[in-house]
Amino acid sequence: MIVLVLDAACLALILLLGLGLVRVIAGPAAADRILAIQLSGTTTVGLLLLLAIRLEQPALIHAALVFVLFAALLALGFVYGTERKP
Amino acid sequence: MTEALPVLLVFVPFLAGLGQFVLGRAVPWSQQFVSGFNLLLVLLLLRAVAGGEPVIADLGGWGEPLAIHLQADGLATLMLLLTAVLAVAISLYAIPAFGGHARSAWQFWTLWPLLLGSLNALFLSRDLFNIYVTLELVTLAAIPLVLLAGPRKTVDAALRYLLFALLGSLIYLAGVALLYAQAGTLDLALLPAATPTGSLAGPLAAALIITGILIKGAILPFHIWLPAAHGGAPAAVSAILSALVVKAAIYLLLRLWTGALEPLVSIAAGQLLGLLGASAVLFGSWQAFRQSRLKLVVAYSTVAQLGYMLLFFPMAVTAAWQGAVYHGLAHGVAKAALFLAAGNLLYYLGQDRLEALRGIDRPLAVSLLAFGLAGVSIMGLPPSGGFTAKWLLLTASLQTGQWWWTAALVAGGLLAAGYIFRVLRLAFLQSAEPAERRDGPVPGRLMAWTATALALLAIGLGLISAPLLDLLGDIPGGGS
Amino acid sequence: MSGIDPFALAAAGLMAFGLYGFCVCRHPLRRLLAINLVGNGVFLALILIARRLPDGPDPVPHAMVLTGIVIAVSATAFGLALIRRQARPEDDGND
Amino acid sequence: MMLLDGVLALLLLLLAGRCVTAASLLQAIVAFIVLGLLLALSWVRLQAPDLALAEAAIGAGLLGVLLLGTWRHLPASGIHHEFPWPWHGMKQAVSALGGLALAVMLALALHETAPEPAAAGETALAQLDAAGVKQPVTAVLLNFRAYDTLLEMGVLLMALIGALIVRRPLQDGSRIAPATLLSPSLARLFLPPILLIGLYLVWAGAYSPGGAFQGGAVLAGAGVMLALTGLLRGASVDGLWLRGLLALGAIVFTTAGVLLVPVTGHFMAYPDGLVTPLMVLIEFSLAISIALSLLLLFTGTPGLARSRP
Amino acid sequence: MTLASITASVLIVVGTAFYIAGTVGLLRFPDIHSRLHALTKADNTGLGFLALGVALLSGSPRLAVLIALVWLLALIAASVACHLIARYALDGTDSDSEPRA
Repeated sequence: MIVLVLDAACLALILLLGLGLVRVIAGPAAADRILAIQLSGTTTVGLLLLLAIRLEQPALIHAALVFVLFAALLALGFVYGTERKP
Repeated sequence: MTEALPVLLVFVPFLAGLGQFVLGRAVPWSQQFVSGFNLLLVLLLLRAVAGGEPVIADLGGWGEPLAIHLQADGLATLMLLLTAVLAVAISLYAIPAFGGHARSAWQFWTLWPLLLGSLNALFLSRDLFNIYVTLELVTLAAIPLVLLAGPRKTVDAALRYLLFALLGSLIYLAGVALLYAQAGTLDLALLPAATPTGSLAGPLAAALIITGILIKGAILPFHIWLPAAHGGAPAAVSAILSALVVKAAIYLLLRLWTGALEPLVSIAAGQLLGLLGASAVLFGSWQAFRQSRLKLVVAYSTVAQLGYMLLFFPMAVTAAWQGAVYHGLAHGVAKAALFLAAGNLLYYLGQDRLEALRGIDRPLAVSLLAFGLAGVSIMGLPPSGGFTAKWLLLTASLQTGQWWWTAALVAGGLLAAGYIFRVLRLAFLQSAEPAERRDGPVPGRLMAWTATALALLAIGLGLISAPLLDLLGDIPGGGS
Repeated sequence: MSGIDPFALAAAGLMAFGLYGFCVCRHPLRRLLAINLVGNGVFLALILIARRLPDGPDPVPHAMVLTGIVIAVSATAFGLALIRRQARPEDDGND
Repeated sequence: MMLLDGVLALLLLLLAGRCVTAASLLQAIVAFIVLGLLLALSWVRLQAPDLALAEAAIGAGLLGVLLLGTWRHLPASGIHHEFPWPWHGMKQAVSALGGLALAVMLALALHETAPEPAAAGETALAQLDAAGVKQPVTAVLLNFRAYDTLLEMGVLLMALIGALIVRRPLQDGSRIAPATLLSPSLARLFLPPILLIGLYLVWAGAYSPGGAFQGGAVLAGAGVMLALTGLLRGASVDGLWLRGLLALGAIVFTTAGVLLVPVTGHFMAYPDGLVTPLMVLIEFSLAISIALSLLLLFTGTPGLARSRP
Repeated sequence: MTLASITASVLIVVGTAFYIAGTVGLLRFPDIHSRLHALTKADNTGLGFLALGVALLSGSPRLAVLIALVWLLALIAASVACHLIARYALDGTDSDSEPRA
């Protein structure tokens, strides 16, 4: 039963990731794309947590942690990367 | 004790480069010790290998099929010898050429020993994945060296070189992956026995590996990155790149074809490679003939000369094997001499347009002599090393009845004579204007004589071929 | 026809898309991305191959991929530095 | 779970196609970054948590930041319109057909089952007890096939030297910070956990997924964050200590490999009693070199300096 | 079925529902600011519920602490990212054109 719930949740999240790609592709603004990256990042973190339990691999929680840290970095890098030059 | 030799050949230059890096300023004389010591090690290795048994080092001591082994057999030792001899000459040449003060000097004296160690590592490797790493190592040492000619001028060439080299090595890696899936080991010595035939993955893996190496080796359809990179680099670097770095890729092709990939390759594939080689000879020579810049002439000549080595694959008999390898040696020495000599002309003229060469025979007689002598070997005239190599290839084509390769050999030689004499003719023509309009410095004795010494060696290779060919031995596996 | 691994398709597809991009695209940054696609495809293939051991995944391809990732990233970073330099040819760096 | 794999693979292909055919460069880069996320999930599904960690830190994280940073430096005039679809021309069509053929062959080849399990991998698992670490991948990287790892450090170092040769004069490093109000405090908040996680990953590599690469990349991420928020800036001067640390990994690795030959009889072999502490020592020195190299590849400067925002 | 696992299931389902809301918001909302706020709220809450459920299932305090840390850092990261993107979008002329020379 719990396995079923976990599987279903994983599947739902990966489908959501796919849906989020619409914003990655459609934009229209650069900010939309980076927003979509953020959502993908959070969804991935959620998926990693679920999979950590489902596959009994606690190390995936570390991966989730690393993802969270680098998601913030990407946002920073994006703003730095797209800011107009002085 | 001989087991230590291959390891030292990798570690000594590597540590020297690291030390140079940490030190933060150029110490040209230390590299002279390193290249001298490197030559000494190779000579010791030569003595050890001469008995016929390869020298093998097991890194980490975990044994087959897991650990990485270094192995020096006849072929590898000859390439190491070529590298070591050229390293001594080029290190000497680079003292006046790079000096010791600028930051670029530090970068050169850091990268050059690292490249030397990487080349040694590549020649010694007996492991498919380790070869991938050494290929990348060689590439990433070579490209920054190209940039030392001045980033502004060379960045386009360097970028193109990098893109092609990366793609080539990843395609190679794809082949390695498929082969590992089939054979379960990466050890070159175990692969032929472990590789099952009759599957799709095997030949596909071989095709990917060969394609990747061809890209790295700038063989005809993939040659487009070479001329700009080799022509744009500083002369000492061009010599290293043309004589050793691309040759390393062809060396791998020879080694894998007769070893690890032997159960997977076919006659048709050999003919195809021979066709590529012959087209490279004709196309490269023709392009070299048409160039208007001296270093581009020499760079396109490399495209052509690499093609000769590919003529081994369709014939695959001992004469072809020895001819191809000997061509690698002869071309390596001669091409290094050509690039160093060209570098001297460039140093004096401040530019390398062929037109500017008119009437420079007086101040640059020694360098022009070097250019001419090296040219003799490139053209394949007796008694040079180039002649010996082409003679062996010719013999092979007659032995196997594949006479059509003879046409490529002859045409390539004629075209080579064309582009070499074109340069020399211009240089010895008296110009209408007096020569003093050029204010460039005359290259020093060291620069002139290292080039000449290499050119003489290129000629001499024709006279001392017997012991070297003995060391190389017959084609592995007795031919197909 | 049953049971072709979706990841095998993905690995093959990534390599093919990468090669296609390398041939078709002209901007060096795109070509660099294309090369990284090829790399990712190769890495995926290696990891698929690693699953063929009975007790636990084969660590050798895993180590190969880790090495490959670091090499790919270093080379890509170098390539990006070259691209930046190419985009601004006017000022000369340290010579 | 099969369904999950299918969707994952489909999305990977979608994004790869997008990456190649997107109209603008930024879209291609964004697609590539998201591809990195999905790839990390794929590694999880393929029982490769080590790679998931590496991908999170290097593939999706650092590389993404680097790509976006480069994109910013490209002049608009330098970007011509691409014609990336197969029907845009002869070259495109031929490439597409070639790619398709290759994909089919590769997929078939990957589908073929291997005759027997890989001998090298089996040996690695069987000899794990003697390797000094419990994690098989770390054992292969640092012990069984340590030579590859050593050479790889050379690749990293030379990529850095190359990047520094082409760097432009310092304007780059000095104005790296976008001078946001929030950023410095953010960096201070994030720094301790990042450093902690990085160090933990390095240390944990001995017995669980992680290791010098993952940890080093996370540590580099900490540096990049400092650089982006203006607490750290690139400097045109490099010190002896910095160069020493950059080469530290390779030097420690080589020295250990050479000095212990009299004891073990093989290069890069480690004696039984010392193997675990040596592994830890090598792992930490590698991580330091990796972190610094990646950070300098990001700042594009030979040195680093602290700065007050 | 223990009480813990039932609770965890419910939490995970609720979390997933929030994720769905966030994604739909990202797709449906008309402008960048409403997307931004809908998104960050929804996915933070979603991740929170999910994390809680997963922590319950993990059955080890050490992992639970780690999971809590993930959520905490995600909260901070999301707020920062949200701030940065909003500021960026506010800056005006946010087109998807290639970078300005």
